[in-house]
Amino acid sequence: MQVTVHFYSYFKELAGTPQAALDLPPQATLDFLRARVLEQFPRLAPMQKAMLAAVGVEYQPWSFALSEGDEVSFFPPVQGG
Amino acid sequence: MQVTVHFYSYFKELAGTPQAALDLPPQATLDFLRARVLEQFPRLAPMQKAMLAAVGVEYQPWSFALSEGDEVSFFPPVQGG
Amino acid sequence: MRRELTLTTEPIDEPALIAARTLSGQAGAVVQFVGVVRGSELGAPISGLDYESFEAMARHQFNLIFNQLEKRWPLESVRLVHRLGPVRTNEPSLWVEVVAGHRGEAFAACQWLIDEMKRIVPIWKRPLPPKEDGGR
Amino acid sequence: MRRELTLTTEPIDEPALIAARTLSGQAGAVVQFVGVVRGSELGAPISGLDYESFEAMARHQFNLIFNQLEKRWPLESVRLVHRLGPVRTNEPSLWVEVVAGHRGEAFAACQWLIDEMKRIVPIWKRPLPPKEDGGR
Repeated sequence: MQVTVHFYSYFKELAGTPQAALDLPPQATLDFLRARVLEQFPRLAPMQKAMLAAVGVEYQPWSFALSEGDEVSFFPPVQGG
Repeated sequence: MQVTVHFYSYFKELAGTPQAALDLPPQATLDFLRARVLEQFPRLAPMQKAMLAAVGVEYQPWSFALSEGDEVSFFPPVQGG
Repeated sequence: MRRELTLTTEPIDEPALIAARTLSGQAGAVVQFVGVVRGSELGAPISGLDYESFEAMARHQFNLIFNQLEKRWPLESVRLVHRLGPVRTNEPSLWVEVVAGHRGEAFAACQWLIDEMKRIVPIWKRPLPPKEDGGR
Repeated sequence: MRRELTLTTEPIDEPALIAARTLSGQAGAVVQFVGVVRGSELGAPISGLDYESFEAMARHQFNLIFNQLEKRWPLESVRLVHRLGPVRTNEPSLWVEVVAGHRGEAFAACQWLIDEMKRIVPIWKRPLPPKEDGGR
């Protein structure tokens, strides 16, 4: 299945792109996707501990099972205000 | 010695006057003055428990020793805001 | 800490107060509190409140509070306006602004200031009866 | 609870926001917070901050926060404006207003709202370098 990954804030520069499409096995988890993303965009690897993930507009735990067409966002800690 | 007493808020109506001059023995305390005031303005008596007192612009304890010419204010609990 | 105290029978002009605000480069947090006269007091409808103060003492007590604020928190400025005389329902009777580097101290100082004011500043209020005729 | 959320690249117009305020007869407390861009970030001088958001998610997360506010405190209204894009030092980046019957709940709700925003709303900022030429 295919999912779209979006990067925000300095994750965008580290990844070198605001978004990417990735092919995953069916039922892959967010955790699995993150491993793939860190492989494909190794400059993000040092940020792994401070990485937040959302599917659509909701935060999801790393165990979350993805579906075909999901829009996944990865970003650093938020800093509004 | 003589002191001037001022009343604020509904103490003014209960006393029937915004101020009064009282003759006191030298060194009389605020406590002594309060007793005199309650005698002279008996409608204030029920308010005794909720009575605040200031000499000039400072709160003072009931044990405070008054001086000739002091301006003393009696008033109910404050309610700014 | 800059301080500004106004006791006035004029309506509180919030936009003018905001326009007069000055901030240093270290200012990061502005907390404002506006106390508004409610339409009822102890369950009974009212048309407003009539504020009375022992003004010289009120100014002195506010200054004692400001001195404490300055000692307790690193604040850039405090401005306070309290209205006196009749204030109608829905109009502000109190306007307070605290400016600080960070929000924690600005919120704490603003709340403490109002609590202290209600404890020691000689201002009193009386309910104004509801307008029977519906007139303005 | 009335709610109003604005994410905008335009300057925050405080007087206009205040002019648009509506209060019921039960409203007694208005707490406003203005977050202002400081002149330095981590000790280094800056000329401002550039705010970026994942806007659809930011709106959704703000609404989740507003839902919580409504459950936790009896509030009359919440209005929030967050600026996006470049914001210069001394300009407001955040404006929040909470209206309630009494000040305790208005202060508590306003502080909780800001803490939650900083925890879950996807907005980020980057320092803008100081102007070398002293130009405006």
